[in-house]
Amino acid sequence: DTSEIQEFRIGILGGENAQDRLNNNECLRQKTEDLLGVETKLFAPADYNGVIQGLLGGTIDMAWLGASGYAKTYLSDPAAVEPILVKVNNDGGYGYYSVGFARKDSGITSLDDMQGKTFGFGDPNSTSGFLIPSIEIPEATGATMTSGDYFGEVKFTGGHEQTIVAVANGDVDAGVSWADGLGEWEDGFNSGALRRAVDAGLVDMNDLVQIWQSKPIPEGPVVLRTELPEDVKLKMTGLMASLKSMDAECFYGVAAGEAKGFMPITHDAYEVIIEARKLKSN
Amino acid sequence: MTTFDTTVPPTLRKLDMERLFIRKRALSLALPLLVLAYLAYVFVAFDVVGLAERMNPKNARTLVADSYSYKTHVTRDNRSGAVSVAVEGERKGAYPDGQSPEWVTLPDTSSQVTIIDLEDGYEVRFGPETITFDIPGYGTIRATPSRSAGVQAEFPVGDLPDWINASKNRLAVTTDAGRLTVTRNRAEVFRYFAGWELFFFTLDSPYHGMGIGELMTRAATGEAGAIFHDVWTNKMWRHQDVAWAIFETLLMAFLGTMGAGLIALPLAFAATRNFMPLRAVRFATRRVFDFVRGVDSLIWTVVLARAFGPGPLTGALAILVTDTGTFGKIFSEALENVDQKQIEGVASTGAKPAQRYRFGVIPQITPVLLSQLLYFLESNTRSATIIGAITGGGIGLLLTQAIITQKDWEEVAYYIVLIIFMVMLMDWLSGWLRRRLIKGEPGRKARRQGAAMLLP
Amino acid sequence: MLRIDKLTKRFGDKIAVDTATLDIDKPCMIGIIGRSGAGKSTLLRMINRLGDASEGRILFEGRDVTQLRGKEKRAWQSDCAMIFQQFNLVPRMDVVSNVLHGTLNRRSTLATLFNLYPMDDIHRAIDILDRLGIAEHAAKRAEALSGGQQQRVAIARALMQDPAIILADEPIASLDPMNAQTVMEALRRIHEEDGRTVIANLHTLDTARRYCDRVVGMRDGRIVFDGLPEQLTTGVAREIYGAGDDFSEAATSTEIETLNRTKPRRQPAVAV
Amino acid sequence: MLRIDKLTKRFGDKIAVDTATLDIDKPCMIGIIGRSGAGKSTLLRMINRLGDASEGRILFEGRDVTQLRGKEKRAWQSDCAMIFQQFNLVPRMDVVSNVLHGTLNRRSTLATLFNLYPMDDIHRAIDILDRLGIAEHAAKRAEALSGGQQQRVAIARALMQDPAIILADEPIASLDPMNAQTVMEALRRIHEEDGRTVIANLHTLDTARRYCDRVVGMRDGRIVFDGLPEQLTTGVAREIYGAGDDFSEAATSTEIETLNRTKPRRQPAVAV
Amino acid sequence: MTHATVSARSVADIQADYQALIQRKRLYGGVILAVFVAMMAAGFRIADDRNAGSFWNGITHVFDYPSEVLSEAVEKLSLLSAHVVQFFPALIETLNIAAAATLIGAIFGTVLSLLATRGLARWPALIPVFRRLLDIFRAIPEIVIALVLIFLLGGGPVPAMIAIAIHTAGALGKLFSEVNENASLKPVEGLASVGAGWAQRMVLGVFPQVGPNYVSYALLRFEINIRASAILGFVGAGGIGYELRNAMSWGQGRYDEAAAIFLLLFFTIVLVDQLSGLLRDRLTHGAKQ
Ligand SMILES: Nc1ncnc2c1ncn2[C@@H]1O[C@H](COP(=O)(O)OP(=O)(O)OP(=O)(O)O)[C@@H](O)[C@H]1O
Ligand SMILES: Nc1ncnc2c1ncn2[C@@H]1O[C@H](COP(=O)(O)OP(=O)(O)OP(=O)(O)O)[C@@H](O)[C@H]1O
Ligand SMILES: [Mg+2]
Ligand SMILES: [Mg+2]
Ligand SMILES: O=P([O-])([O-])[O-]
Repeated sequence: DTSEIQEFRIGILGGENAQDRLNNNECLRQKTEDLLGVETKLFAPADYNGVIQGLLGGTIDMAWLGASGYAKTYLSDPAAVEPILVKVNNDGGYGYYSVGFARKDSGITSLDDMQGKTFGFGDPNSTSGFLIPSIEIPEATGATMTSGDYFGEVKFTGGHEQTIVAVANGDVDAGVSWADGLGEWEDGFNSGALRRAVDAGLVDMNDLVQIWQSKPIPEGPVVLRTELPEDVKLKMTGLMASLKSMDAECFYGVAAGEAKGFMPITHDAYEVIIEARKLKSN
Repeated sequence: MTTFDTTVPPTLRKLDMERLFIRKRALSLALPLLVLAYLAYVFVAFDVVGLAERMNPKNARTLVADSYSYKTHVTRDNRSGAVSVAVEGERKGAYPDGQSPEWVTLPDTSSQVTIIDLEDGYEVRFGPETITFDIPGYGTIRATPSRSAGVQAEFPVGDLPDWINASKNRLAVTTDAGRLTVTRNRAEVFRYFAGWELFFFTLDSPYHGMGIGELMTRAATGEAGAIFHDVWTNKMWRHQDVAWAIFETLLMAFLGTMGAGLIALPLAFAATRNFMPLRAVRFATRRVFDFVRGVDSLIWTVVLARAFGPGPLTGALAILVTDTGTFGKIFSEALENVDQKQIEGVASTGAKPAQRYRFGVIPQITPVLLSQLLYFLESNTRSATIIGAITGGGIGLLLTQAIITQKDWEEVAYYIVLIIFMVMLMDWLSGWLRRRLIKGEPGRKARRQGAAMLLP
Repeated sequence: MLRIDKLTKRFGDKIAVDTATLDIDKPCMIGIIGRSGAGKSTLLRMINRLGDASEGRILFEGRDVTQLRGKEKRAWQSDCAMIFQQFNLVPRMDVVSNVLHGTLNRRSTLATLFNLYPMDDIHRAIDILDRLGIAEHAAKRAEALSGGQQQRVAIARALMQDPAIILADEPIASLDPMNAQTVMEALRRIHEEDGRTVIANLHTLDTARRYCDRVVGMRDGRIVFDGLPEQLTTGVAREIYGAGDDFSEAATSTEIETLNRTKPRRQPAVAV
Repeated sequence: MLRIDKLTKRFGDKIAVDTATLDIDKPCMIGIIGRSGAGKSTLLRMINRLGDASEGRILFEGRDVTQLRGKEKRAWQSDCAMIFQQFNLVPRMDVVSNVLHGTLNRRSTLATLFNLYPMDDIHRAIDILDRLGIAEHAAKRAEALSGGQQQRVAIARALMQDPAIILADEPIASLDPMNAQTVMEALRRIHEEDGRTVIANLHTLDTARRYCDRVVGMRDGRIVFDGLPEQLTTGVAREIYGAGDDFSEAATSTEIETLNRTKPRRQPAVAV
Repeated sequence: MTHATVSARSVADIQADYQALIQRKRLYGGVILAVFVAMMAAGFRIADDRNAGSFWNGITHVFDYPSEVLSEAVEKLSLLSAHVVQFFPALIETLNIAAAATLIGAIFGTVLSLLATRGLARWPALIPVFRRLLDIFRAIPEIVIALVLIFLLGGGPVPAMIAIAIHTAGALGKLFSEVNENASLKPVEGLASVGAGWAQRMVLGVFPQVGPNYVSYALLRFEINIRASAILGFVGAGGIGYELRNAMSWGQGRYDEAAAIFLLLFFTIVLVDQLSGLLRDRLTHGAKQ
């Protein structure tokens, strides 16, 4: 019974303007409140870690994590959360890509040109902004990501947006961010951080070139705190799964763009990412 | 002049002074040189030259221009041919279907062309196939997007000026009157206007575009609530959320500072030589103060976020923990400086220990206590802004997110102005309270000595 | 009434008061004289129990005061008021509150912590202030008063305690002659009108002679003289002060009459 | 040489100096007397251009000094040294540096900021200090000196300026009689030996009479007397000081002889 | 005891007046206390309510995070020294940011404070302007300037340095101008009388008086700025804060790094704090003599 919980707290990952995130998810909050009959709140911490800590500490009940973020939660406390759903794209897949890019006028066109240059990651807990490229790029270059080994310097810019600006400013010579891999380069793809930057007039894709692309990365799961009462979990799973059919506009906001909907997923889908993450720890 | 003669002859004395002055010169030259040398080292270590090269004047222009202006997007979806107009290109700033500002003429039954008048002779036309841009003094640019062939652009004869950026799939033209981007999928015009558009009412509000006079009349006739509601829930500027954010920031500062003061006061006694005879306790208390102070509120925020989750309480607790250390140190220093005479005077009447503290000690340290509390209240308003940016919430989170996502510089400007006002207001308030509460305060001199050295 | 019996006080090696013995059988006004470091303050502080005696006893009406602890010790302190050279008031509190501190021992701790004194006490405090001629300053902060006025506030606090004995440790040493006279006269009047015993440490011979019924001389911690003011000859004074033949009473005088004889000179401004 | 022409200074409503006119045609030593608030300091400060005149002119060798601005004003100040009652030295700096400040106007700003004074200047500073009998203190901090010595450092600084005029605003008011005499003698000697004009505000009649060639009396901002010391009768003094018949010169005297007649009294400790 | 200043008011009047006064005081005191308690209680409730976790649930878990970090750090104790060496350059960068910012801020603060002090100002009419300028410098949190500058200049130490320097100039400027106000004007006037220029009056007349206080405040500011510089690292300004955030953010698996960085930073702060405390003590002590 829901009488066990007094409120329901939804965490939203960083990356977009906090207020926009809250606005986009307001309809979900309303629906949850109606469904569960308890006060529902949205929390939008500044970075990925904020939401993850909330899930671990039991102060956040539901969130849509990235794959690496989920892996971190799982590794810290396997019993803390359970994945329930994943966003499925219009084409039926649930992947996206990490895309490496540089300024066109830098003359860099591929990773080969990056020797001795500065390379930028985003958030350490990002799958596309750090985890996957930090594994796949060494495979391509045959060297580690340690500063001075192949790249002159490797830094974290803090997030997808910061990476794009850092590349555009010449602060780093190349960086990685995420994209759905659909649509045109000059538009910054159909969705993703590059597209947002283009829409905001921050960068002109004519000035950038793609230098690398990862294999598909599994979209992160929507997770619920394990300790939630069963019926709350059921209700919330149902709500999220039927969100698109119930309210397409709300779904657009929650899923940050067009997609087919939220489909069930299990922990197994992320074993690879978890292994990858373990590899990156000391 | 009957001073006794000394045996030292003047020449010797002059030699002495010469030596003294050579030393003084060396000293007074050495210090500035040292500073200069250090700054030069830092200049090199921080690669200031490289930085100056990398500095992006375009960003500076964007930032400055954006902070006092907004842009209206006119967008054509090249696949469907649909044209939409939106302030800042955001959904919440979108003109309802079929409506547009007067400088945009939407296609209708008679013509298939969207005419965008950028004034001064600049004009963009979205035709059914081709997009044209008339630029006075340059000519007309024609661009035809197609899925197969990219964007085919024709320019007036001559070299391409640097404000045109054209490639196979994309054309971007930037002029003072406005900006045009054409890709295979979309054609988009940005036109800039000064001011913070939709600051009070969004387009969907019935009060949008109304003059002050009319608003006043309406407010007077019972619509004040509705008007306020429309401003308060403005989707574009979100005044309600901003007000809450400011309040949360102040709340963090207030709870944290006052809570720290309340906790630190009794603990401070345990850290003083004159009130705590046990050396070990004294030592331990002081180290605890040093520790919580040394860790800094920001790290406490991260640590406490696990237990308390994101939100203002976590921020307040982080401030509380750090400042307990700071206040503990300040208060214990103040306590060590108390005048023993007053305590003795009270004790000589047969007062009980609690009374001795109350009348012998507390009146002496209240000025230090209050003025430090109020100083920190102001400085913690600033800390709360930063803490909020990490997990807490409040105006700091709004600000950092707005900056990091680099979209709405006018919002950034708005938040910055609000923050500055908020801090200056707290500064003024704490100064006012200090003057009111600590009447006859012994003045700056006392504040400067001893404990008061820890001003933020 | 008050018997001090072989009272001794040591600070490490230093003997500040050395087997002092004194017997006071009826209320009187006693002046203790002696040069700086003679042990006068230490003696009074032991009587008030601000400092513990190393040896010896203080008996008040047969009860050994030196043995009191906690509540009883505080009750004794409230019975035996102390006035200090530097007034030892709480400067930031108003005059009446300072006087009311004299009742702290009798009133409930909690109430006093919140400054809640009975109205009767407040009225009595103002009556006492009036008696000392400073009622008009009742609402001022103590620090706003002149030295002489502050000392009278301290006396008022002492009177508020309604004590059997008033100890005064150089009550006029920080005061100018005019104020010194007012304060000494107040103490004398209190002794005469209320019949309280007053024991005052005094720096100067003539003050002691003028106001006291009995004079005690201390030197190096020992009581070397105990008698009537008239018995205090220049020879005796020389012995108390350990001075040579050049000793002149005027040097220790603060009496106005003495002073008026010399013309005050313009004080030079202090060089910065 | 120096002509002060209808010089007036207003502070708001208050007229501090009222159409003062004075003509000095040859180097001499002038004493200005008058009671407190008469406008003596204000007058000197206007001459040195530390304060601007409200009306009137100061002409030095035909040039209007009141109109000077910036560099020229500072050049004039360097030509017309000023000595203050409170010495106005930099207390934490050594004596020689203080004296060298007299050259600030002539030397480059940057050099002086880094203590780069020419060695010649340093030598000259010590010569001047020697002449004033305080060369032995050359390396001490100014604040470590006694008042009289500090004032002589101030005079040394003035001499270092090599000025045509020395203004002295109550140079001995902060000094004890012994030091006052030394300082006044130094000023007199400078006037006599170097032929510099010295204008000194003085508090006391006898000092003015004793050291000055000419005495100017001010009252309420106006110059009410201008004549030889001998003309300064008690009647005139009464008028200047606006005093009644009980006016006695001794009251303003700082001469040692006068003072020795009264015995200094022990100063009472300051009440805390 | 015939006192010359006995006023016409009777004791009864004085008692009545005082009674009224004390009642007013009790009322005010009670109201202020009640308001304060109410504000604290209401504030706590609102904060608790708007927080994700509640205070009473969280208080039992306060040590969860530290123990997680500690246990991993202890487990990988052998790596600690290597980490310390690895992150030492970042610490130096943080210290450099703080030191350079303090220096630059102090220089600007000094000039601004002189310009904003009555009696010393070069242009007395502009005093209010410089005072407001100081207020504004002080009011802008470092993070605001830093983030904007990171946008303009890219990440790295310089934006942080400039941001901290601006705030430092404001904060020190205000403190310095308070010191200046207490400085004696006599030496300044003395120098003015010899025809010294403004710079000479300030450097030779004012600095010797205010020097020790200035240095003392600047040292204090340096302590504060080390923290500020570490914090700005958190938002992308480089230095030890950047390393700490990355390690803490990654979480389990790199908590040993986080612990090492934390220790490095903590001991530096304590060390500088103690050293500057000693130095300041000596300075103010020396100044008193
Ligand atoms: N707390 C203390 N610790 C050590 N020695 C003390 C202490 N208090 C007093 N003494 C010493 O005891 C001796 C007597 O001091 P006491 O203050 O009683 O003298 P006094 O007669 O009151 O002198 P004064 O006129 O200076 O007040 C002095 O030598 C003093 O140095
Ligand atoms: N800065 C000022 N602002 C307002 N009034 C002033 C100022 N300086 C001086 N006065 C007034 O001008 C009058 C003359 O002052 P001045 O200092 O020149 O007198 P003085 O003869 O030097 O007196 P003293 O012997 O006290 O130094 C006095 O009434 C004084 O109050
Ligand atoms: Mg004593
Ligand atoms: Mg004067
Ligand atoms: O984890 P990401 O969503 O940033 O790839």
